[in-house]
This record gives sequence, structure tokens and C-alpha cells, in this order.
Amino acid sequence: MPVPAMPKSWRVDNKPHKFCPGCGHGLVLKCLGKAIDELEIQSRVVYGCDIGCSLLSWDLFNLDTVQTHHGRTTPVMAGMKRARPELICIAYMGDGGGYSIGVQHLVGAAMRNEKITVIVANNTQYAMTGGQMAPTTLPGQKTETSPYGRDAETTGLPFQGAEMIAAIAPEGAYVARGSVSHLAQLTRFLKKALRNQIDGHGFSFVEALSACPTNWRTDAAGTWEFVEKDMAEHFKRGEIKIPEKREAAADA
Amino acid sequence: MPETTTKMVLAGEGGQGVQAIAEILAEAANEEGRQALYIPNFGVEQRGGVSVAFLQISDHAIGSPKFLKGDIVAALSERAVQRTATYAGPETVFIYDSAMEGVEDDLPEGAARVIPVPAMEVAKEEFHPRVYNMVIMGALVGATAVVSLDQAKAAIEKRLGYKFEKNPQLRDLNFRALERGIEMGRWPKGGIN
Amino acid sequence: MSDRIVEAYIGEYASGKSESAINRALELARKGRKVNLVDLDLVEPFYTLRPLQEELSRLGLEVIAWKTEETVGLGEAGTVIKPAARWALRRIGDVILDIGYGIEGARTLNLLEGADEDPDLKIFAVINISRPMTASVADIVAEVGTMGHVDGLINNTHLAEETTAALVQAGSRIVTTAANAMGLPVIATQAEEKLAGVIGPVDCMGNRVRPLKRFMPKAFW
Amino acid sequence: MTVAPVKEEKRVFMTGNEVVAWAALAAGADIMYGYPITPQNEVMHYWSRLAPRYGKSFLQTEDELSAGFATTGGVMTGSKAFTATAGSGSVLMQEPMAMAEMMRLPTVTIVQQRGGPSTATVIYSQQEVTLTTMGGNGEGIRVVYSTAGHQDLYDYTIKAFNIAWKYRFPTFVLGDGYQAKMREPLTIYDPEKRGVKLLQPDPFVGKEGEPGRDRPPAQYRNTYNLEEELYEKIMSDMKEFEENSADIAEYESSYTEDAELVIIAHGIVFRAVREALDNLRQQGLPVGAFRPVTLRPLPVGQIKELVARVKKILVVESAYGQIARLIKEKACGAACEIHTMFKPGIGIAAEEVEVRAKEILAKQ
Repeated sequence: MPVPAMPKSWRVDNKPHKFCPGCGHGLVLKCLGKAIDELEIQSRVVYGCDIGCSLLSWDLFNLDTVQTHHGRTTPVMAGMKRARPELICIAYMGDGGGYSIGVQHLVGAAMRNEKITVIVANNTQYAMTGGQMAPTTLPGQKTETSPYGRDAETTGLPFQGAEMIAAIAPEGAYVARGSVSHLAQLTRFLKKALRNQIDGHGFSFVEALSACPTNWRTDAAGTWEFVEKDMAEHFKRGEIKIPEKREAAADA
Repeated sequence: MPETTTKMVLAGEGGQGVQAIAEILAEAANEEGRQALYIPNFGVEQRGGVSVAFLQISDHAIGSPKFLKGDIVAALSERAVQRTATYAGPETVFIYDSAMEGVEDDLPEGAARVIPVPAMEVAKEEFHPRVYNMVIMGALVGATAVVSLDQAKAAIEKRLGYKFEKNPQLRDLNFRALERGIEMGRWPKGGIN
Repeated sequence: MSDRIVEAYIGEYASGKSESAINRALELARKGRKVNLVDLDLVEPFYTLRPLQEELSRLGLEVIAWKTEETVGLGEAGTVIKPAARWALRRIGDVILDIGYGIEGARTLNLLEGADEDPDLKIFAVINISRPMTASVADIVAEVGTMGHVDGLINNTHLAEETTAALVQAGSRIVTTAANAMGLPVIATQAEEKLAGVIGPVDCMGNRVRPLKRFMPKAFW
Repeated sequence: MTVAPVKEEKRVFMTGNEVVAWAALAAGADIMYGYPITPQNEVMHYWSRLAPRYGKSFLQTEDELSAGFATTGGVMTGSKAFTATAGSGSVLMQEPMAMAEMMRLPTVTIVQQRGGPSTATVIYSQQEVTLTTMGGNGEGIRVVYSTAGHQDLYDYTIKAFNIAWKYRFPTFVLGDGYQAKMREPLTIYDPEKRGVKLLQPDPFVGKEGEPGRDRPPAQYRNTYNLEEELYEKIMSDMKEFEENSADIAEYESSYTEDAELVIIAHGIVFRAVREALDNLRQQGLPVGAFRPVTLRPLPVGQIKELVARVKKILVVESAYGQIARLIKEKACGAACEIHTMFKPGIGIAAEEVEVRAKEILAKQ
């Protein structure tokens, strides 16, 4: 059977991966795999993933990996980087881990300009636990804990995580938001984020708009529309913070 | 109607509908005035992991949700066969889908009977792949008679009625698949093949 | 020249600041002077003078320190300077200040009203060479260098009950060498009363020996 | 660049928190992660002052969760990493330490117990015994040393690093606010010069070579899909823990051979017991004393032997029955009387122990 094209840094022996059909994680991690391949850093990377759907990537790569607790991947990777600065430390998590239970770790790491790369896959809800409301849930969006739609009055508006990080991170940090709907751009952002860590400029952060057809109960067209139209209205793609005068890496 | 507790283990890939089968059977038994205890057991994946349902139906109060050996164990995927072999004892009827390849080595050795059921083939050829779980459910009802056909239908109606309203043909499709499954479940005694 | 004595005791954790301050205050009180003893330990005010207040008051000192029942939170919320301590330099009589440890412990003096212009204020660094951070001449010079303005060193070398005269004398040699290197005087060598008797009125380096009565063990538990 | 921080044996005088910092240096610790909480702060204060002089690192994190998880990250890179905490910080520390138990990570945590529950006092207690020995969700796959003063703090902090890296059980040094803040003399030394071999850590991740090409990737998780998988994992860890328990367990005992009453205490309280014991013995009273040095694993054999032999036991602690619960469990079935003296959150003096011991001896 022909093996579909996979990044070199992916493990082949345990594919297919365990994400649902149409899940955005596979796409984000494929972009990440490509970025790692292009930077030729496979032997230096330690990859950390959270609990939540991101944990299903614990054996996805041919990378040294640690799967941690909900929201705690950021401090684990920061701890590794401080102990062994030559390692390239990547923390991968969902929006619940990044923006809710682990948000103070994210804030602490960004504020200290930890030289790690944090990637948050934003699919507007807690997916593995069965589709509950998250800080990123869109106004009016129905989830298991906002069954009548998210009420902005009582539960707030979609959390602007990348903008917050850009606002608090010191000079040298790199912050961008990409999407699974624009894979070339997402790969470019991830590569620049990693480059920023390799060059020792500071913290790097990429939010990736992702898709969860299982909990959204959407078909392919509906999924695409939700990412491209509904999510795009609230979450702007693009680079939000770039180190001054030392533009992180070649825009390959 | 059996006097004792019937213990069933159903396992398949997430999305194959094993939890729905167990839930419908449990509800049907409950409607018949019998005791039923169903507990889902799944991995961390929303989809794609092995999903296992433990179901007990009885005429008296049921004890622990956990049991060591099932009377009927049904495995709908290769991984499910590996996962559930441990629940097959000398009294167990082990059912698996004959469409699976390469599972021979993983089939339980000491089971009372190990029966390949061509449910996928039947669903595909005679009905529609989406009613696969109805064929399986029928096979279980046929093999155990834990609930009556009428009660099984009533429970399906309760669960899927809203879909049937929109498309009455679906009701017919599901019920025929169920009946066909029951027929298959009354498999002549005699072990493999 | 003013007859008023104002001394601040600073130094490493467990170097013996509080013990030095208490004994100095009592020494002055015994001469019939009016003495204010001020607890300015902002890092851990509740391990120092607090439990000794009553006893020291009975011995004739004016003790300015928090009372346990006046505070809440202890070490975590207790680093609030007592107003009376802030204005201690304006009090009548001598003022002996116990300044707490901290990376910039000596800067605590900035919190005292009038500290920068008080002509009588002398700041003494208390040194115990049994502490690894101040064990050698180089260590002491480096450590005292971080303390800001210092007027003199005090050799307070000890190992609690295990202290020997030889150890105190060894401390004197190192502390005096360090003081010379910094152009500072050694104000005194301190030793527990009995030991002080063994050493005599001056130590091997010619420093005055101040006998100490130990109070601090009571400050604890 | 780095020189041995403690070159020769030396009598020194300092506070317990400083002792920990010096001991960690002597043990070859590479990095500390910490978050302020009284009464352990000076461990961080001294470590952060000393660390740069010896090429070591320090990171102050945003909370104890982060300090604990960063410590797990540190040890995974093959660095000797440690943290220190107390009270409600200990409570938060149990989440990362649960992961350390699951992944068998050799973290070292210093706990300087303070009053509880909640914020309580910053001063002292022995109320973190249950928490430190058993942790959060799980089975307490960890090693806990309860120290009784500065020499212990120095010796067992050094030992904790070796035990952690030898067995890969998260290891704890359980002190208290008294030990943290009190000053007393001790001997510091270079452990290697005393013949204590310091174990060289082996990295979990970031080893030589490209994963998948030169070696398999090193992949660690704490999540299991099936009940059976988890069951096997825990049973195998517990088996290893129990097989090594007798080697790890330590205790101290005196005058127990002919004692009618044996007083059991751990940590700093044992110093009051030791003092009381001297007085009681001088008065010719048949009293002995026993101190578990490891609270997890306990010296089970010695405890069982003791309760089978003596008539009366008195358990003394600055908590309402935390060590007593552990002792009683091991004493289950023995005929001896078990008396208690619980003083939660407050220090215990020798005189009190002496009075209580006499009362118990007088009772028929």
C-alpha cells in the first residue's frame, strides 16, 4: 500500500494517526513536521504535548516527546530549555490548555521571554472531553456547556490569545496566528517561530485556527465554512509581533 | 426467556456504533421490565480508538458493572478482537465480523464457540453500510434472545424516531437489517465455520 | 560632639545581628543610659525580637517591635514597618537598630526617617566566619561590598555551643584582615560571657572583646 | 569553570534553608525552580545567590504548578533539578509530582512544613505528612525523608538526589519551619570525599543522534487508554517500589530492647523525644524511642517487630494523627497499647513528652 506523503520527522510505523477524520490537528502537525524538516533540527527538538486531543500526538513524530498535564506543557518545556538551552523545545496544546487552565503558565513564559515555541491549536472548544465551551468559543456557538449558544454578556467574547501574548511579551518575541485553511502560511509562521527560538531572540508563539468536525457536527463544506468565515471573523490571521531589526529567519 | 444474567461485551472502532447498540439493547430490556446495566469504556480519542461497551441484562438486580468473562463477546474490528479476547472464557460465544482479515491468531482459543458473522458484507450488499450496527445488534438478539424483536424495534424507534419521521424509508431499512441480523445470529451450533 | 549613640547592626542571616544589638543595648542600659532597641527585620520579623520583648523591657530597654497579637499573616504579610520604628531616630536616648537580612538589607535604613542626615548613626556589619558565605577574607570583602555604607566590622564568629576560644581568635584574624583591606575598623570581637573571660579584654588582634549573653535561643520555639 | 562548592569538611553555623542550598550544591544539583512561599524562601534566596558562582541555574516560576512541572522538564533533560515548597504550595506541587510518579521522574522536592489547613501559619507544623507521603491521585510511589535538624538536612538532601536518580522515584526531603529558620552548627563536606558516589544523571530526552534514524524516539506519556494497561503499569511500579523498600527505609532507635514504653516520633519532634528519653532513663524508667527517618517507604519490619514486642507505644507529633495513622496501619493486629500526643501546628517540648510518658507508664 502506498504511504501518503508525510514529513520526514513523522513516525511512519504507527500511522494512520489517531485524530478524527477532518481534524485540524493532523494538518497543524504536518505543517510543524515540514518546518522541522526544512530547518533540519530533528535531532535537537523535544516535543511536548498536553492532555486533550493534542495528547494523541504523543507518538506521532520521530522526536523525543513528553505528554504532560492539561495546560502544563509550557512549564515542562520551559524547565527543559532552562536546563539544556541547546535543545529546541516545542509545547503543543489546544485552546483549553493554552488559554484557560494553562493561561498563567503561558503568560509567565511569554513575560519572561522563555526561548521556547508554544503552539496553540484553536478549535473553539474542548474537544476530547466532548465539546464544552472554551474561552475561544464564538458568540452564539452551541457547545455542551453553552447549549443555547455562548452568551457574550455572561461568558465573554472569544479570547484573543495571540494578541494578549504579543502585548505582554518583551522585544525579541515572535507571535503569529495561522490557520489550517492556509497551510503554506501556517508552515511559514511555524518555521519563523522555530527560527526565533534557534536564534535565541525570545519567546515564540503560533496560534493555529483548527477544525473539529466531530464536535462541530459539520461535514467537509460546513467545517471549511466555519473556519474560513465564522472563526476568521473573530481571529485575524497574520504576524502580530516580530522581533525588531532582526527579522526572524528567511521567509522561506 | 433466560433466567440468569446475560453478559455481553461489544467492541469496535469509535464511530462503528457499538455504544448505540448496547444502549438500545439496555433500553429495550428495561422497557420489558428486566434489569439492565450498561457501561461504556473508551479510550481518550473522541473517535478512532477502540470503543468497548459492557452490557448486562438480567431478571434480578445486577451487581458489579465489571465482569471477567462475557456470555457473548462481539468484536467488530481487528483491534477490537485483540482488545476483547480477554473477556472470552469457556462459556463464551465470540462473534466477529468475517470481513476482517488476519485476525485468526488473535481469536480467543478457549471460547465455547467462535463465530464469524458476515455482517459488513450483508449490510453493504443487502442494505447500506450505515445500518451495519443494526445487523450486528440483530445478530446479538438472535444469539441471546435477551430482548424480543418487538421491544428491540420499539427501542430503536425511540432513539431514531426523529430521523424516521423525516425519512420513513429509513425505518424500514433499519428494521429489515435488524431482522436479517437476528436470522444470522441464530447461527447453527458448531464452532468456527 | 553628641553623646547620643546610634548603631545599626547589619549582616548575613544568622550572623548574629540580633544578638549583637540586644547585648549592645543592654550594655548601654546598664550604664544608666536610656536605650531604644528597634526591630527593623523586614524579612522575618517574627523570628527575632518578638518573643523576647517582655524580658528585654524588664531589663530597662524601650523595645520597638511588633507584638504577635498586633499582626496577621506573620512572615508572609508581616513585613509591614511599625510606625514607631520608622520614627525611631527621633526618640530621646540611644538607638540600637537590628536590621534584617536581605539581599539589600542595609537599604532598610532608607525607611528610617532622618537616617541619611543623622550625624551619630554608625552601621556595623556583623561577621561570623563559620558561615560559608563569609568564611574567608575574600568572601567577607565581597559580601560587605554589597551592603552599602558600613562604618565598621564586628567579629561574631561562633558555632553555638561548640564555639571555642581558638575559633573566635581565628575569626578575629580573618575579620581584622578583611577590615584592614577595606579600610574599616573592627569595632569588637564578641564572645559568649564565659569564653570572653578566657580570651580576655582584647583578642589576639588587639580588638576589644565584648562579652555576650545569649538571648536568641529564646527567640525561637 | 565550576569548582566544588564544598571542598573540605567544615563546621559551620547557619539556618536550615541555607543548609539545603549548600547541600544541593554539594550534591551536584544543576538547577532549581521555585516559587516564593514561607518558610522555604531562603532556599531560593541562597541558591539564587550561589548558583551563578558555580555555573548553576535558577528559575523563579509563576506558581508552584509551574515550579514542579519545570522540575520534571529539568530532570528529563538529564539535569539534577529540584524545587522547594511548603503548605498550600505543597498542595499545588502534588499535580506535577503525580506526573513525576507516573513517568518515574527523579525530581527532588524540599518541603518545609508550615501550619494547615489553608494558609494557617508560616511558622511550623508536621501536617504535610499525608500529603507528602501519598501525594494527589495515585499510590504514593515516592520516597520521603523526614529530617531532624541541620546535619540531617545536609545529609539527606544529598542522599535524595542519589536515591531519586537511582530508583527514579520522586524524592522528598520533609523539613519544617523550625528547621528552615533555626540556626545550629553542622558539618558540611564534599560527599565524594566521604566515599559517597554521586550518581550521574542519564537524560530521558535530548540524547545523541536523530530519533528514528540513529535511535528510536524517546517518548513518554502519562495517559493510558485501558484499565488493564494502567493496572499493569501501576502493579509493575508498585512491585519495584516494594522490592526496594527495605533498602531505602531508614530509622533510628534507642533503648527499645528493654523498654516497656516506646515513644515514636519523626522529624524535629524526635529531638524533644530524645531529650525526654535521656531524663526518663536517668530516672530509671523503661522507656525507648523510635524514629522513622523515611516516612515513605516506612521501616515496616522494625515497626512490626517493635509493636509485637513492647507493651505500650506513644506516638507524638505536631499534627492530629498523620504519622500515627501510618504507624497504626503497620501495627494492626499487635497487642500493644497505642497512645497518642497530638499537637497540630505547634512545637513540642521535651518536658511535655516526659510528663505524658510518665502518665502512660503509671497507668495499669
